[in-house]
Amino acid sequence: MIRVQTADFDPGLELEQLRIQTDGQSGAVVSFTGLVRDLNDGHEIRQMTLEHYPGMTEKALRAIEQKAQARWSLAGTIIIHRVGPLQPNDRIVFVAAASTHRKDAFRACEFMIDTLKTDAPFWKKEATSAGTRWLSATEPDQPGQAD
Amino acid sequence: MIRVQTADFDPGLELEQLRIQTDGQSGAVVSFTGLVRDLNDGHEIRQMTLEHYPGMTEKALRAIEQKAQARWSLAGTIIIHRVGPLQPNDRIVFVAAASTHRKDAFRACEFMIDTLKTDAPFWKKEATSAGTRWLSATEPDQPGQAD
Amino acid sequence: MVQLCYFSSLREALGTGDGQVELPGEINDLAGLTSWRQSRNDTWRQALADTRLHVAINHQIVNTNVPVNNGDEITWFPPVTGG
Amino acid sequence: MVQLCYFSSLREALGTGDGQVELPGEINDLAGLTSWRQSRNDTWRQALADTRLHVAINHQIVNTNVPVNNGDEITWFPPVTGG
Repeated sequence: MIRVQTADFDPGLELEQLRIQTDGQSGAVVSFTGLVRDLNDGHEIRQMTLEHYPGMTEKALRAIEQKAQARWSLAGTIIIHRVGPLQPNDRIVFVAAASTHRKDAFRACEFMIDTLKTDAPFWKKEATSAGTRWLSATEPDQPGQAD
Repeated sequence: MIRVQTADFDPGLELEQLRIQTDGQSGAVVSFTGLVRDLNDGHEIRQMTLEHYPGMTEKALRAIEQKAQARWSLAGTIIIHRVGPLQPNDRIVFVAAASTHRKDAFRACEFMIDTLKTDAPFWKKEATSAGTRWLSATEPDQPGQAD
Repeated sequence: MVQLCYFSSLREALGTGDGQVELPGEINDLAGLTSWRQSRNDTWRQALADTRLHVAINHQIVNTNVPVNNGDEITWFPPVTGG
Repeated sequence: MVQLCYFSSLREALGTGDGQVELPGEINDLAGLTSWRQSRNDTWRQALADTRLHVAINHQIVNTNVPVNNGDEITWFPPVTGG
């Protein structure tokens, strides 16, 4: 299941859906939640705006889910990414994988967030006390994001 | 934070506590939820009973948390383990780690659940249509648990 | 007609988008299309010359010069930074 | 007095627990303590002879013969299977 939305999401609700959906067949559920960090190079982050490419972004997320499902034995997967303006400590992204074996769930969850960060068309614009700028993918430690 | 309890827990609530507690300093939260599986060797699991060693179990969980915190840069960790009778698809265990960098959160979360499974004094007793038995740690694929 | 889109810092650098445009008859591939947009002015010439840009045609990233056809959606964007 | 505990399948195999017991004067280490409990009957002899068992003294796993003292809590249990 993939979703791109401006609204916040509830990780507990998503994990519960995955648990109900996999009803007794999965022993392991691993989740990753990405939050907006409050500092970048000593500048306080006031706002983080997420832009996406409607249509292509959803396709990219579905492709990531399908790759994970092809590579590991998974009972269910979730990818949710928010767009629009976000504040420090807000949830940005949620990725989860359910599996019989926990190694599969860990590997798949990490693969999905790693791949999302390189393959899915999202862009971050950061507003700090030093001004506003689009983040660059070439920065080794991308600020304001869970790297 | 560690807890051993008979009551169910709410992964969403735990993740939210971790988010509030780390207030803008963490970009990444990784969680593992272990569920009771419904089948073992073709036998339907009716009930899974968890026993622990009060006092020593809590110490073991605190030691696991401290090892993880010494090894990775973590803003917060959670280990919750249930005891008593459980049904298929019930939550057994919850482990979470918050960090600035997602690699740390993934490594720490996986380390904590791996170590819990070898070091923390919990024992599982399984009731199936074939009878009741204590699970053995020597079974490569321990039934009813998220291995 | 083709649909031309620009995202993120590139869109801001261009100052404006493009939307639906009529392809001139002599333009039938990506290289030609890019040169044509660059010919608008120096801002466009410079912005679209950035070799880090990605191009997607109908939501598929393309890494070589490929034909463009009426009805295509062609999009330029900088490296992604989501997650 | 020492506190003796048995967990999981071991406790069920023994059929009963132990609780607080008075240490005989000649028993001052784990090996002596174990032999003393094994001397109760064949069930105890056999159950405590299982080399896979772990022993904890005051919540610390011990892997060698160590002294036991009044006030200690000594616990035998099979390999753990939680999580």
